[in-house]
Amino acid sequence: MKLLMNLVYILIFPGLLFSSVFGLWLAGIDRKILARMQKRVGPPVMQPTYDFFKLMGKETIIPDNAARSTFLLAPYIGLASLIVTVLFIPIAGIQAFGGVADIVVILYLLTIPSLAIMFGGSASGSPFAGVGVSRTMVAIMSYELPLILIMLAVGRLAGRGFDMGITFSLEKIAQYQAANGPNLFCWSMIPAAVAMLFVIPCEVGAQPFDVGEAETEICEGPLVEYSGTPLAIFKLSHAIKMFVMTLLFTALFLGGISTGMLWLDVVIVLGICAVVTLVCMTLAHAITARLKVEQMFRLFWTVIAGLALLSLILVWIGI
Amino acid sequence: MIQHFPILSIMVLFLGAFLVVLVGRSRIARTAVVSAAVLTSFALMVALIKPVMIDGQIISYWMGNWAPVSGYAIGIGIEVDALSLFFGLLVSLAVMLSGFYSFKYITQDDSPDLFFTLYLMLAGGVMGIVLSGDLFNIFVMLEVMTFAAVALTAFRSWNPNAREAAFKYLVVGSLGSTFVLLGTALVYGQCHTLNLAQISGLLSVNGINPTMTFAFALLFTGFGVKAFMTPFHPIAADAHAAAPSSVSVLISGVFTKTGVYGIIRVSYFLFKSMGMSSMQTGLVFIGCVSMFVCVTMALNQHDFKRLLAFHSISQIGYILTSLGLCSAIGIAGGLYHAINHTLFKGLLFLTAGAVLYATGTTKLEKLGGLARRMPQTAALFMVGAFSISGIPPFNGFVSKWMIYQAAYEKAAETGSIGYAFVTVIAVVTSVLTLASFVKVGQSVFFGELPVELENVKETPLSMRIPMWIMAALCLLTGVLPGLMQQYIINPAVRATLDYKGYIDAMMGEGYAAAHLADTVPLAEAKYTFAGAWDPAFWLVLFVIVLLGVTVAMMIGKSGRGAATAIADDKHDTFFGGEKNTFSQVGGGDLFWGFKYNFRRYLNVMGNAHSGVVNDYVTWGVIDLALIIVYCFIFM
Amino acid sequence: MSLPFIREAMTQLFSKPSTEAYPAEPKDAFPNYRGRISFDADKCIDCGMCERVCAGGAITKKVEETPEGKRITRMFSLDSCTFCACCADFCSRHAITLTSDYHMVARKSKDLLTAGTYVKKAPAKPAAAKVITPVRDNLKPAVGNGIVAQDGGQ
Amino acid sequence: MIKKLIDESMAKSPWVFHINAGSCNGCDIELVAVLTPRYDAERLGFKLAGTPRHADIVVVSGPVTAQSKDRVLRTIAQVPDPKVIVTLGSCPCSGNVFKGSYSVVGPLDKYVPVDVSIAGCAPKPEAIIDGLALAAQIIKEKREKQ
Repeated sequence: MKLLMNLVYILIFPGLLFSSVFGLWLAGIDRKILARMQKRVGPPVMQPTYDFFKLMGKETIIPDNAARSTFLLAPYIGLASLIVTVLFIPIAGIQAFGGVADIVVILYLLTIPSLAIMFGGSASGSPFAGVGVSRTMVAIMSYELPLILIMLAVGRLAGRGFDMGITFSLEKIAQYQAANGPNLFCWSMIPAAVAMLFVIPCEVGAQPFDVGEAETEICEGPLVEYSGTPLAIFKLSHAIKMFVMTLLFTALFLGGISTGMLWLDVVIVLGICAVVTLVCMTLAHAITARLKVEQMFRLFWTVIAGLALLSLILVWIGI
Repeated sequence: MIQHFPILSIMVLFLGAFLVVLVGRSRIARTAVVSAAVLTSFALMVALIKPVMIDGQIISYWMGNWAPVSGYAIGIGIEVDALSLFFGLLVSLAVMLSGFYSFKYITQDDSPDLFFTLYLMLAGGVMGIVLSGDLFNIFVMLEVMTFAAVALTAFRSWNPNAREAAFKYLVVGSLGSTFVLLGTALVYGQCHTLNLAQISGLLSVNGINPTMTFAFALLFTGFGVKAFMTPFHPIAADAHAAAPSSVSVLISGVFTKTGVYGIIRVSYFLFKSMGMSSMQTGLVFIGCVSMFVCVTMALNQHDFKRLLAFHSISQIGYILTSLGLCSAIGIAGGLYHAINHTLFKGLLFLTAGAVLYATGTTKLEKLGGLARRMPQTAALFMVGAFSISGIPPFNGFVSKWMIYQAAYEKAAETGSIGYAFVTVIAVVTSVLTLASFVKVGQSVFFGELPVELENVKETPLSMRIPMWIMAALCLLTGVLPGLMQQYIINPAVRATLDYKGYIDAMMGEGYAAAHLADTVPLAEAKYTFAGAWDPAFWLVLFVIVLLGVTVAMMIGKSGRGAATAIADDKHDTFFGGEKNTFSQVGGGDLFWGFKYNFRRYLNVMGNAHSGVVNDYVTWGVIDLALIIVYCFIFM
Repeated sequence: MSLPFIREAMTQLFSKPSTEAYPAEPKDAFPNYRGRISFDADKCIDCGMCERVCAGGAITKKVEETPEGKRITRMFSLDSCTFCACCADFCSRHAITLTSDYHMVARKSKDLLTAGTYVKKAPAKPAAAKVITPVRDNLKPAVGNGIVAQDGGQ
Repeated sequence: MIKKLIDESMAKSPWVFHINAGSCNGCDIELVAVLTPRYDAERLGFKLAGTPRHADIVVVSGPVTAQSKDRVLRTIAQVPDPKVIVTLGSCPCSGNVFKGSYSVVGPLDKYVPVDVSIAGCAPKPEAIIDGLALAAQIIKEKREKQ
């Protein structure tokens, strides 16, 4: 029975099917609202789904310079680890794979999709992909420092609540927020939330920080040699990563909202995810241009890490 | 009968060394002798697991049966408790696998029989350090190990770098050995004995007087040199780059562990100084500095093996940090990381050796696209790269997870935010490690194949078998942490923390009780590890990947079938429309954003690693002076 | 720090997009847009000015002899026309006009060809074929056939 | 069922890759104008792709000059099937006013089967939208033929 529940979790609800459908829908909303902000009609909300199925129908060309097996296998490993990450984040109480230390697991599971893109790109043997790999790696390096600071701050806040020092488990964080209000509203966590809003587009690779896959400069970076199904899987994992990161934001800062029915909670959480996407990714995409690589790195390691550090210190002092 | 196993496992290796000199000319005889010696040593260690680890029995063996007379230990004692056996297993495993690897690897060089003599001397020395219960015996084995390693570093004497690296290693290595010798002399003057158990008993009775603080500083720094702590790490980089790869496996995988073993024995068991929080912060500080400095240096390297060398020191920084935390989970994390490090670092050095064997160079600029000619070596490299950067299915992840949790629990427990920064530095270092292995992956195995490497062949089978064994072990220790801890890590942690059994086994019953009545154990020996890692979890990942691949194959049509079809435009790399001329992005021109922001820091560090041996020695002496002053202030 | 364009983005989000729903409602070009060429065949007198003046060499002529005169087909291949309307200006008979139809999308190249054919009858020959004696051999002053004016004989 | 869904979505998300074979940039800025808010081709699913590997529709503008010929042909060869080639403006169809010059090597359909040609010396954005919509339909036909 437990295995059956796990399979349902994996394949249906928070797992493969639901997160791809909702991820693609979220990407559609993102592109539509972005267009509306530029006073144009914009594509139908189903557009990313059409893109996905169109790419499935295209021919997959494997260039001669490519290391064949890594080139073909990379997208699936990226997708698999993204799905596993979704299982770790509690959506309104439903958590497929709880554990004592979810945050560290999520931190590392989030690097695998970008690692899959990088190894896939470098396996394709194209010079554009080489530059794309280097830039994607600098993007990972830049958002990792603020992300760990934010997670330590939230872990410390929730841990102090349960007087066990710290906690890395998202379940406890959700219980803490259910007990005394979402984290976002206690003001020592405001800087961490703002820092997280910057980390999300950088991790997903959305416009202001998509130095890795800049289609104008280095022709889609690591994805330059991909076509057909592997490219479809990469675009799908890009959409799901949007969903995962916003879900992580809600779990860390807006968790513990529990109305009566379970499905109402789920709808509320998904609504919050959509709003967070609009705020941090679509708005940022509409009003700013792409940063240079070292500007982005300096911005993240000074301003954003400073914000997260501020909230860590505040939590540590006990506010 | 089993108390003869430890001394046998050391003697077999030395015996093998001498036999190889006699019979080494013919290849078959040499291979037989070496594999026999190495296999028996490993088998003896495995045979000891049952009694020592599971039943908790501690084996003590007096050389020449000179048992202690009226409470004073005269003879040399060989003592094996869970901690020594843990390191013994680690050492003999690495020696065995690296030995099998070097049978074929060394045929490219001249006089392989001399190589194996030195190799077995080195292996015997290392086993001696780990198993002996006598302080001076540890020093003797230390000397045997260092000189064998220096000779092996200079094995390829036609290469000027090798000679220079060996000279530097000799100078700084003997500097460390003199520190250990001075410390031993002082301890002997104070306690009139060289047996570890008795010293620990006497020290805890008469307390720590200034000479003992001085002795502690000397011993600590001496073993620090062997573990290539921060100020001593440049020599390791030169030694690894120049030594044959199977020896670099031993230098990075095994020597550094003897240094760590020495530090554990000295600070936890002999002087019991880890109880004081000042000592803990000192070790954690050294660990963090060496962690961050070496990883940023590694990002700048242009040579595959030098990069790996800097990484092995940064991983040692991880181990030292977690040992410095002095909590049960900290020590467990450190020891777990030690065994993981030996496995994945060994694997990475063997892949570097395979690349050197196949192409003749390890310069990152000259290599590229090797994955198409050497697919298995590329796969092995990726297993190693994923494990060292802590990617979940592999073993690096579990031990790093334990270290983060230990650091952050320590922060919460002591309430000082400093330890929270330790976790942050550890995570940032792990990302920088990932970055440098993406750099190596891109510039050596992926990207475009230069024309001169066109007819590179896959590494021979006899070299690939040990690599596959190590890769399998990397995965196993990553997926089954519960098993690993229960049988190997926890006994070692218990042995580190309450050592009364060790003293009783050595000096007879009741000795420990009489001497150690007042000391409180440093930390309780049980800990709740953060959620066992249930293997059902990997069923999840495997099902999804399988599902994804089948769906894709069903719908998508895959492109070119045979890889050997004629190169036409369709399958040429997109080069902006041009014919794809050779343009490999790799080596120095990666991570421009990071290097630009850190340029001042990297320039300073670049100049500091000047390569001049007197700079390194001055650093070493300054570092010793600092540690002595630190110990006198806080001890 | 000033967030650039955030006000415009917000206001535009809630205002009507300025996209023209082109495929739905047709949109005709502005008044004298130089679009597809229309050729009124019977006005053409085959003077050839348009061919000579066309920069892109888009105008070609095909002539076939027929009993009642030359059947001339003048072809305007739009895919090599720059729509500069010089042919329309130089055509003395205003046979060529450029309409404002800009939907010039074709799957096969022959769709982009505007052609017009007409028969150019030879000019009406005078009633009787009169033999004109060459002036050279009858040196009499030519009087009376209406050619020499009153002042003849200077 | 999935096969029908894929055929259906072939026409709904055609990605465009633009090659400039020596054009005077009149047609290039018209093509980019199609993506501006006023004409907004994205509502029909069009998106400029960065590399030929991601493209379905290849839009070629400019008379194929000698220098650019083999580069254009190589890039077109690198586009995965089912692909559609669209000539934008009169130049690629016939060489327009540059016909006969020493450096123009003639219309595109001498080398590559052209599916849709949009005439106009700088065709109107609406005409380009028509052409691209027609090209999207052709992709669907090619996909069904496979």
